[in-house]
Amino acid sequence: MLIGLFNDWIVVVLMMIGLYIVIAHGNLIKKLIGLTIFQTSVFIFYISMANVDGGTAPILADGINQYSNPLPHVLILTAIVVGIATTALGLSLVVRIKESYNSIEEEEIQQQDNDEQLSMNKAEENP
Amino acid sequence: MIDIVLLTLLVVIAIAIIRMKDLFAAVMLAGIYGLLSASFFVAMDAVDVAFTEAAVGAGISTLLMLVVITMTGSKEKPTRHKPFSALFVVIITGGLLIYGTLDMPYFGSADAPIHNHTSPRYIKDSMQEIGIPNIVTSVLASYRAFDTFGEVVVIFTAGIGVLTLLSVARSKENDDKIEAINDSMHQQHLVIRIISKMLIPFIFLFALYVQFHGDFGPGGGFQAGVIFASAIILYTMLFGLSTARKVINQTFVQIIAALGVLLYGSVGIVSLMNGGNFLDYNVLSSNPITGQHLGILLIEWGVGCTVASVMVVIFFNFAGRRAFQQHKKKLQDKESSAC
Amino acid sequence: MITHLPILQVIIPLMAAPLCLLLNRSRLVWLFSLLVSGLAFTISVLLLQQVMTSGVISYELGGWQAPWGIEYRIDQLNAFLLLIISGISTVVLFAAHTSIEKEIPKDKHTYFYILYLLSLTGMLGIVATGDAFNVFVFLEISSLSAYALIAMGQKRQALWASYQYLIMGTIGATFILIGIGLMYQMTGTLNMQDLSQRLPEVAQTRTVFVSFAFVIVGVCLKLAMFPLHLWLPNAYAYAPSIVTAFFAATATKVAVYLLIRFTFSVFGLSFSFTTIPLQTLFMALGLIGIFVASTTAIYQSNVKHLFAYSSIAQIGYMIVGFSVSTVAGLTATLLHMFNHALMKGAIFLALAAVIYRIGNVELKSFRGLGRQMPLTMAAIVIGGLSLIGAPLTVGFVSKWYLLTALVEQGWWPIAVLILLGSMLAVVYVWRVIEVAYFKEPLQQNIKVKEAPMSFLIPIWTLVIANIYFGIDTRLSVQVAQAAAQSLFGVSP
Amino acid sequence: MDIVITICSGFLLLVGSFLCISGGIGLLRFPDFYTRMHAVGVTDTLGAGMILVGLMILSTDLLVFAKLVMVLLLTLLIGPTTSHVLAKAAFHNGLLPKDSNNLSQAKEKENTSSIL
Repeated sequence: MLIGLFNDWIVVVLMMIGLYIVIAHGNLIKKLIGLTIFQTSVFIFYISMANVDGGTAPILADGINQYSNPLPHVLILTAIVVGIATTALGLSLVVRIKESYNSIEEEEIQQQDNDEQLSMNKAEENP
Repeated sequence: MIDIVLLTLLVVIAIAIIRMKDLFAAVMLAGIYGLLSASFFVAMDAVDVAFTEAAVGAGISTLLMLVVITMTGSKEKPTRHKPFSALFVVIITGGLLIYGTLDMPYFGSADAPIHNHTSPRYIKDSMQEIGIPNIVTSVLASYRAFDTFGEVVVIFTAGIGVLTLLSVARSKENDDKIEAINDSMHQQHLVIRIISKMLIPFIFLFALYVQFHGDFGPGGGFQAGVIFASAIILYTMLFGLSTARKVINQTFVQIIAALGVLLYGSVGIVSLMNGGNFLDYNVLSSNPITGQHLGILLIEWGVGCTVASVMVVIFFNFAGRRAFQQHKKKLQDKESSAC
Repeated sequence: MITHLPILQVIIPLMAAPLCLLLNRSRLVWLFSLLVSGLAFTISVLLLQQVMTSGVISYELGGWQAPWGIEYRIDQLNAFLLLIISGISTVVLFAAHTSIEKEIPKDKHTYFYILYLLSLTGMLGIVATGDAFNVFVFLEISSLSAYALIAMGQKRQALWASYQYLIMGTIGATFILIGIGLMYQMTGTLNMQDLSQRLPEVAQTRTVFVSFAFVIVGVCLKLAMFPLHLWLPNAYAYAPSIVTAFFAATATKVAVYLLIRFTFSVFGLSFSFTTIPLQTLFMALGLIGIFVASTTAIYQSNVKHLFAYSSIAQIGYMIVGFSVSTVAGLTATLLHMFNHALMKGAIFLALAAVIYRIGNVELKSFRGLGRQMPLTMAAIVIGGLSLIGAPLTVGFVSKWYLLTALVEQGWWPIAVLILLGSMLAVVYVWRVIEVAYFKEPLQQNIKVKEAPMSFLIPIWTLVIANIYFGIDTRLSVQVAQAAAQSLFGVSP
Repeated sequence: MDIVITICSGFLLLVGSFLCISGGIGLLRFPDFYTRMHAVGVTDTLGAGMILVGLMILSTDLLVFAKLVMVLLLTLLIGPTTSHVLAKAAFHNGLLPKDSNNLSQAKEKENTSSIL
């Protein structure tokens, strides 16, 4: 069991490191890095389940009859593209946030929003 | 054995990323993470995926992050609150996943359900049904062509999204100024400019090779598109955005992106017209195998067009925003000094 | 062409999106998108008709047989959802041209329509497909376009809300991806129909349990179910008004659909509700969601925020109906999806009209609007009554069905709680009405005129639908009931 | 004949691997950025080159051979260029070699290097 599932366990650890970075870090770019790691680890998980002992790459050739499962490869090709699309969009949001808040730290942005809200409420109380 | 070594290295890198306060280093490590996972994919026989991950995870995404860091600054501030809640969520999720792995088929075992239900048909019959040796391409471009269509649309969406967020109206004057800075940098970049000029044609050639060789070996429209775009991006980085925009009109690139999606869809529409289902290539020609070949060729071409042009558009807009910010800052500095 | 309707439903808006980029003239693109959306609506009507008369439609993409290729599978539930989405999209789009003129810079108009169409495509694709991985792909199309659309809002908070949504949404989607991966590993298939046949064999394994947990958590993140709702209020409040109207009426419905599809069809009723205490958990979360969100709504000073929290509360009602897990309960949920789309569509469109005229939707600027914009405010009032569940509106119908379902099970206390939750809705709706009708108008609001026709027509279309389907419930109830029965495997 | 080929390629592969490893050790042990880069840049180009040549000798397929030649040419072109760019970027951003006590001397060097 140890050998059979060892890979999967490491992959779980990798996923969780990614997820941890996303949740625990306040820097917006760091969060996106964490997201990339999280997604990449899921890709690793998919690809390792496609593997067959003694198999080769799924490109048909004479004299080979054991191939890895091609379907997860296809799924992950799609997922990688989705991943880069998300990263690109997230990064462009970060650029705009930096322009308008002059910060890329979650706490500072939240603080600015709260301050704005407070000053608006105050203006409401004494018109 | 090699897979365990690679996985361990990945864990080391991931932990290093957590601890790294310098974003530049974190981004580079993330790039290395991408490259190492690509190596892992090779070890797992997933050559197509490895190719893509190397181009995307280690290439484009690192590049985009680096561009963004030049705009946002590269120091991460320490968070004040203690990350216990995050740790809690992560431990619960991870524990659940570990619990779930306990009943999973063992790594590499050939009698796991995934190797015995749908995939045997892909492996055994794809040669008769589609007629190309690369099974991944067969599945990607024919059996599950609609997923790939979705993928192209995702990348198109991202391109449009970046355009809405970052595009700035260009002014002639602005361009000229940037160009002036650009020329002054010429001497500094002399060596690398010459080398890149030599290389860029070969990169294009390689992209075309990957595009059309995807039926027989690893490769295909997506990888080719990324490589094609990377050549243009390299040119842009070395010769400046305004020069690159003179060579490649951005509106034109956007139209190519749209046309790529349309080409893919049109193949489907044509098969509807010919009496088949959507994306059924068999009806594209009198001989089903020829039809499959034709269909796959066309849609891969569509994928390549869209991916390459969207990547270029994304990079142009990031770089354009950067130039715009610098320009604005200069104007502000001038104003304040005038006061 | 009639056999190709399922794919045309998705492919027409999809292909239209890149075409918009080629047209690139604001007015032209708007007309074109409207036409496309209308066409999608027509197709969904035809599909619903076809499904109601001749049963499930299966469409094999690329001509490949189901577990190997991707299959589109339209049953009553899908057709119903397709109708809601494309219908609301068309109505909302009607007002888009006027609304975005004020809210979005001119050079971004084309991008707006492209993203809108892509978002529509994504939602239609999620609903129409019968393949688990294809769900993920289309989910990402709709999410990515949603992030970009929300970020188009005027205030800088829109960017921050969009970023938060992006993070949460991607985590959710990745969770779904993990869940699908585990499912695939245990069964070797991605087709939902095939999964539902092969999952029972391995239902006892821990892996399947975990895959279920991941899919559900992922979907609930997208659904903004309490306590995973934190991204929703800001995303709705700061998005351009048209986008809010569209998403509030459709996006959460798609997520509820996914929840129903995965629990009922893929994992199967006996697994979802017997093996796992999902019923109790969801019932509790749904009820807490109703109360917490409704109470928070009462204290909002921004009307868009207020109704965004109300949306979370309404999701609570759908979850409660869902977790009754009887035909009657599910019918109530489906009805409420339909009705909620009508009322929130009307309310948020009316708010878009208010923004068009006075520039913001702070509660204090509503003073006296009842006289200034009588038709718009009347729409908000009727929509609000519908939210509360007043008789003669659609809200009453779905609440009625929900209560009947609860009473049928003998769950009186929960029925009482639901009624109490509706009382909270009275409070927050009353706050808006009070300010609008019983306060002196602000100085700067005196010259405000009624909203233009391009707003009033879609708003009142939805309002009239609110009343019509509140009185003549035959159509909606019949379809919802048929869908619920087919999910339970009961023949009507 | 076969044995000669095997021995030759084995020898080349070994030397190549040794060079790569020594590059790695240099990266860890050398005192500052420039010497480290030197270790990696020089040994890697040669190390990778040796390995590639070793593989070329082994290859029986002409296509594989041609591909390896391409890879070799690219490494020979790109390796030195990247080292050059890296060193230049470091120097440009004010990173000085560890032993350069004389700042003015270094500045002078910068002026001359920008002409290169």
